[in-house]
Amino acid sequence: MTATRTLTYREAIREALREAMQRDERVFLMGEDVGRYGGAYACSKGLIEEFGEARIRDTPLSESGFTGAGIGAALGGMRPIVEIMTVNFSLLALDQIVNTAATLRHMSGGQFSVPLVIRMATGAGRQLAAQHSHSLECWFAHVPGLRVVAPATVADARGMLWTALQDPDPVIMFEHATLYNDEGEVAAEGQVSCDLDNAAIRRTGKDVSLITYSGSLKKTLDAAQQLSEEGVDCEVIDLRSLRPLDDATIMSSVSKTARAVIVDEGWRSGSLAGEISARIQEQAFYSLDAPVERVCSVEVPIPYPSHLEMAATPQAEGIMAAVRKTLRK
Amino acid sequence: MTATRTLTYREAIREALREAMQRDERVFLMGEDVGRYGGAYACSKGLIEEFGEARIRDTPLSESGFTGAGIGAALGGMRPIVEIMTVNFSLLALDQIVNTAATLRHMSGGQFSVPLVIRMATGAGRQLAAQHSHSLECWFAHVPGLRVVAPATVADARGMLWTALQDPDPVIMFEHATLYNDEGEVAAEGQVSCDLDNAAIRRTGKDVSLITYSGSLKKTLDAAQQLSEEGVDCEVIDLRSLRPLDDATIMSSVSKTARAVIVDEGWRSGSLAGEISARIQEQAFYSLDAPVERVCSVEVPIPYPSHLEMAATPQAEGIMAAVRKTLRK
Amino acid sequence: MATGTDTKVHLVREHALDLLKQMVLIRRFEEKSAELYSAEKIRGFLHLYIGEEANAVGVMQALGPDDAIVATYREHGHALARGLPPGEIMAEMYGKASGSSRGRGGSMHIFDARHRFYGGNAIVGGGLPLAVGLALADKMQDNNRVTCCFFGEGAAAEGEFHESLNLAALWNLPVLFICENNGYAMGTALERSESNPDISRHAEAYSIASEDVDGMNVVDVEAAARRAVAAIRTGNGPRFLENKTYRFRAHSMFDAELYRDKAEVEQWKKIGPVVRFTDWLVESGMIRQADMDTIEQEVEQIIGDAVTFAEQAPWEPVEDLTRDVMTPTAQDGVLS
Amino acid sequence: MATGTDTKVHLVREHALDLLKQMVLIRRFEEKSAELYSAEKIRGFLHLYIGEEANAVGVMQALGPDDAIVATYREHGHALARGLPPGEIMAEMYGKASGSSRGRGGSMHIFDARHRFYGGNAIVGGGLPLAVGLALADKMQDNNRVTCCFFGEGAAAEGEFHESLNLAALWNLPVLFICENNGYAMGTALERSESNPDISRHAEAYSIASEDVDGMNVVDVEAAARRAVAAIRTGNGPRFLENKTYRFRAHSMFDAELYRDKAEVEQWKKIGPVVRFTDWLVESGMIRQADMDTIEQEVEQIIGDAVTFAEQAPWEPVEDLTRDVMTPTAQDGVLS
Ligand SMILES: Cc1ncc(C[n+]2csc(CCOP(=O)(O)OP(=O)(O)O)c2C)c(N)n1
Ligand SMILES: Cc1ncc(C[n+]2csc(CCOP(=O)(O)OP(=O)(O)O)c2C)c(N)n1
Ligand SMILES: [Mg+2]
Ligand SMILES: [Mg+2]
Repeated sequence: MTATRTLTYREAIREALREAMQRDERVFLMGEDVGRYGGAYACSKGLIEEFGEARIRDTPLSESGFTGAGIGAALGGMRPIVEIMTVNFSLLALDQIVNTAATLRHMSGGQFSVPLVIRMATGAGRQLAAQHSHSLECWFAHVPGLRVVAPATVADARGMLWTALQDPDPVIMFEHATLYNDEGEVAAEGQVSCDLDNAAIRRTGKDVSLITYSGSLKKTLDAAQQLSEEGVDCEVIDLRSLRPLDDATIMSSVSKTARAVIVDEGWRSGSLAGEISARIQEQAFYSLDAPVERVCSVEVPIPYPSHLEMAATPQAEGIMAAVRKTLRK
Repeated sequence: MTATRTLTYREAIREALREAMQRDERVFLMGEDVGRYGGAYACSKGLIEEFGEARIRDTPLSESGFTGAGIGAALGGMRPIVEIMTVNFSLLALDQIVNTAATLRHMSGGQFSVPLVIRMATGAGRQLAAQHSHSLECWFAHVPGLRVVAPATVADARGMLWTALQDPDPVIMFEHATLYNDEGEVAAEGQVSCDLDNAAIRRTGKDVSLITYSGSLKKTLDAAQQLSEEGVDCEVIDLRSLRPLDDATIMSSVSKTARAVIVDEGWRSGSLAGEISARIQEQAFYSLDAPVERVCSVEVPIPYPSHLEMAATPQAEGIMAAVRKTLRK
Repeated sequence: MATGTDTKVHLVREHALDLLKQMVLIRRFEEKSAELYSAEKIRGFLHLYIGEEANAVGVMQALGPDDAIVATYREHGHALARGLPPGEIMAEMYGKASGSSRGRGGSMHIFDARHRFYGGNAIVGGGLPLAVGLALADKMQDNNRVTCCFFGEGAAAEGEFHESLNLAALWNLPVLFICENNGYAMGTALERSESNPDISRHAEAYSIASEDVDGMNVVDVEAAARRAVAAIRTGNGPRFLENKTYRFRAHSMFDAELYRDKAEVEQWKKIGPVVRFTDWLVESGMIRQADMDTIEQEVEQIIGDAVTFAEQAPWEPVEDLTRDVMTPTAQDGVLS
Repeated sequence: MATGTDTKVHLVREHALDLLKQMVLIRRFEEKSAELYSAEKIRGFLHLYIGEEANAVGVMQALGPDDAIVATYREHGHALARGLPPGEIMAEMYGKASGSSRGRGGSMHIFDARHRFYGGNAIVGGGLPLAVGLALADKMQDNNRVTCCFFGEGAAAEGEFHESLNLAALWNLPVLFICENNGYAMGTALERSESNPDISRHAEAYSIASEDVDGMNVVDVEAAARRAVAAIRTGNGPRFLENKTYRFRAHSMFDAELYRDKAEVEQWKKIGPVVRFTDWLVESGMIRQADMDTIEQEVEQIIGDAVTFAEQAPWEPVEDLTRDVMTPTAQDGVLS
């Protein structure tokens, strides 16, 4: 048993950033307001004082430009961490991410890799309305050449960055904006990196497999807890890596429970949940006792008022209802 | 029986453009090289002479700018047709499409609709390599507020544009670049528009339902033809509308055949095929005799050489293999 | 609202009082909004316009009811100056169904078709292409209308800014670009985001005539806007105004303001648009303290009514969650 | 390759012959490519550089082996001038495994790590941010290296162009921007895509020193490039060259050239970079017809060998389809 500490998700990200900067001088952070402002979500607060403005680099509002510059800097021998303030603004940088970062190695016949980490906040839940509440993880998870991760816990927020920086290819890291204030346990100093390859079973159970990631993990664990009081024993899987997906962990759970519910904040049509549902029935069809259920966001641009935003996005009640449905309860 | 004519897909698009311009003076075409050059795929060849440069409007290389201008012009009372040369370049316009066109009506509480049609060529098959061969229809089909169509036949190419122009909301129309030279029958003059709502059964059969769209329809019909010689009777569904999806047609076919294979040129992970597979098992789980199969593109940026490009994208052989698999043959 | 046909500012007492009252209305409305944010009546992001009032008020004088406005997430002031009902703006910030946008948009997405107010855009630079398109539609339909697009200096670094200026100039479109240069984009000072902080240089590179304006002086702003709008109406294409102004409050309610020191803020407050204009009017004898008191009373009344309206407005029922995603068409049994 | 340290052009006979030979090599290589395209040995898109040879050849003289190049889909000429093996370039266009990019990229995506040749980008404007990043890496690592970015005038309308110029100037990065202004973007003449066709005005708006260059004159190009590179190496940030040039052939093999008349093309051909330089060298007595014949023979030999190499090169086995999507890492049993 190693000693642990309690940090907020925000502190974990900041600690991970600081450590990466200290361990590898090729690492630098670049993005809008990461420096003087301290980061839109205060993740890099204080770092510019410690590392200077060359390595904690404030950029103009030029998402395509500085994301592309991150790709070029990676080619040039650096280990850039590009922070795109939120996934909503990444729409302005998709050309560079998809047409350049994801294709360069292949187009060059393996001559050039792009060791770049792109961090961005994602998701709804803060009443920021239609242009500031997207969950487009599924778009990125669709693209060969990219690796996509989503730390849902403070420990993963603390550990994933360093591992991502060791990856020779572009890694997109999604941080759900509702997680930053959450507290959690992390390993003591020194033990920092964690694998990016495997999904994590956050709760073991035998009746139904609940598969989720990022900001929806809390709600899913909450639902599982309430269901346990009804005598329903749920297993909760946190995907952690969205590309590639850890099929093995998913399938072994589903072949045990014979039932699955996928919880995904993305809009239902074309969601990552759809991909996972398809894979489950491709790989575990004959062990399924009920159709795989999906709990996703309603197909509406996220509305501003709290009651409508809550109704538009997955909540514990909806998850519980879906579980009962798979159990025909 | 109405009289028909034979046109190429390109001619059908051009005729539809011309007719729309003639019928409604609010309609205009805007995009890169649509005028003097005649369109990258020659779809608008000759139209600038007929309608002048104000209505056949050449734009600078500014995908985000002129797509946004199309949205504004739609708000201002026009009926713009924006041509983005190919889906590959639409990555530069996604902010305007997703953050503005798709959200405006909702964000304004229903005050402003965006009657805009955006046409773009899509797909691989012409040895244009990794940056010019994307099939990202699934991305657009994920976004509430958009309507997405993909004419796979000459008749649909001829008829869909006018219907799309009647739609009060943004319609994204995908034209697979390998279709432009294909010939097909269209209704005689006068009978032009066609619905955008329903999938079409291009071939009826009782053994397996093959579900596809756009450039993959040809290959799928080809596979179905060859399979029929083996005594396998396939039904082929052309989705036509990718958002919304016509679940009714899909499910009634699958509940008849009990087997489904989805053919989609998109990369497999996070493909539209995944969504359809998920829906089938959600809505027709108990009538399935075998797992739903997907034939998609291999997860690699599309390589330039023909033999590798062919291997990376769906072909008749692969479709036939998937069908046999669902039949355990 | 001024008809916008006149190209000169006639600073008669009535007009002076009107300008002053509009600026005070915005100032008090924003202060009340901050208060209601702390009270958790208003949620999400809230970007206050305090310190920049002269820009929206001055520019709107030059526009007529047929002209269009495109603004940003910092748009309450523009909405008020454009004449949108304060109660509906407040109800929008409450997220109520009686809000300007049925409460769907909130503070960042105030829209009003009756006033040709096209929002309320929360993507920096995102409104510029839209404005270009509105102007293109007017040009193609021979409407002699102007589309006025407000944005911050931070937007000048975005590609969409450049693509839009080029299109507007290339096609000779009736767009009035108003760069509200308040010196900072969140925490980033202009000198740290533009290799050449003189934004109007870019307008000139597109052959767009531009003018630098004292954005803290409502009369200067009105005069410059009237000149620009008059020029645009002659059909000679877009104009560009760079209004030097300052934001007295934090960028949003989440901003710790680590990037600027209080002294700088205090300096600017000394030349604040309200205090400066008031002093000047009083000194010039055009108004008296009593006039100020009347304005404050009237404004207090308006804002009080707005808050009451918002408080009493209904919530959109959850059953209506998916309304206004797509436009109802005839076959849905509703006319589009 | 020139070391790029010298800032003057020394037009001694050897250098003149070298410049001429490089331009002729590109010219003949492109002619052969067109031929092989008709023979369906080369597929997909093919964009020829014929008429623009002086630009790549002239600029490369100013660059050293440590400097980096970023080019577009019209990059065969740049690849040849940079010294990439012609056989590998040709094999790439054949799609063979011995091609510069293992045949994965084709004509539009020629890459070569040994020559710091970063492609081969088929997204107009897409290479500029990449070049900015390469230069940023050099600056952060104190490498005294230059990144040279070639692009067409059509790219100037793209937002990425503006964001990149601003970043390079703001951060004082060693980037040499070369705008190859051949007057057309596919079928769109510059006057129809830029409200102000003087592209260098934009560079100036970012406070980037720029120079207009006769892109049909290889000596002028070399001289301007040497001046610019020398300035960049002193650490004073980016430079911008606008090279006026012309494309003699269609945009690609699909282009019907409806947008320009033959007369215009013929006019430009009269001042073609090869014919003009040759005549001048002959008149000045620096070379003789015999030299030209030798060059043509050597070039024919080189191209012949390149085609043979490409013809004999192997195809990538289909089993290797998914290689080079992700980088093999230690745990894959391969060293990264
Ligand atoms: C494309 C985009 N990038 C980033 C943001 C986050 N953001 C919101 S406001 C803002 C600063 C904008 O500054 P400026 O344009 O000067 O307007 P101001 O807030 O000063 O009025 C930023 C970076 C955004 N909304 N959109
Ligand atoms: C972003 C983007 N939009 C459109 C295209 C299609 N396209 C390819 S080349 C080209 C013209 C580019 O002209 P220019 O930049 O002047 O370069 P040139 O071809 O003249 O060398 C266009 C429009 C593209 N490749 N990328
Ligand atoms: Mg600002
Ligand atoms: Mg050109």
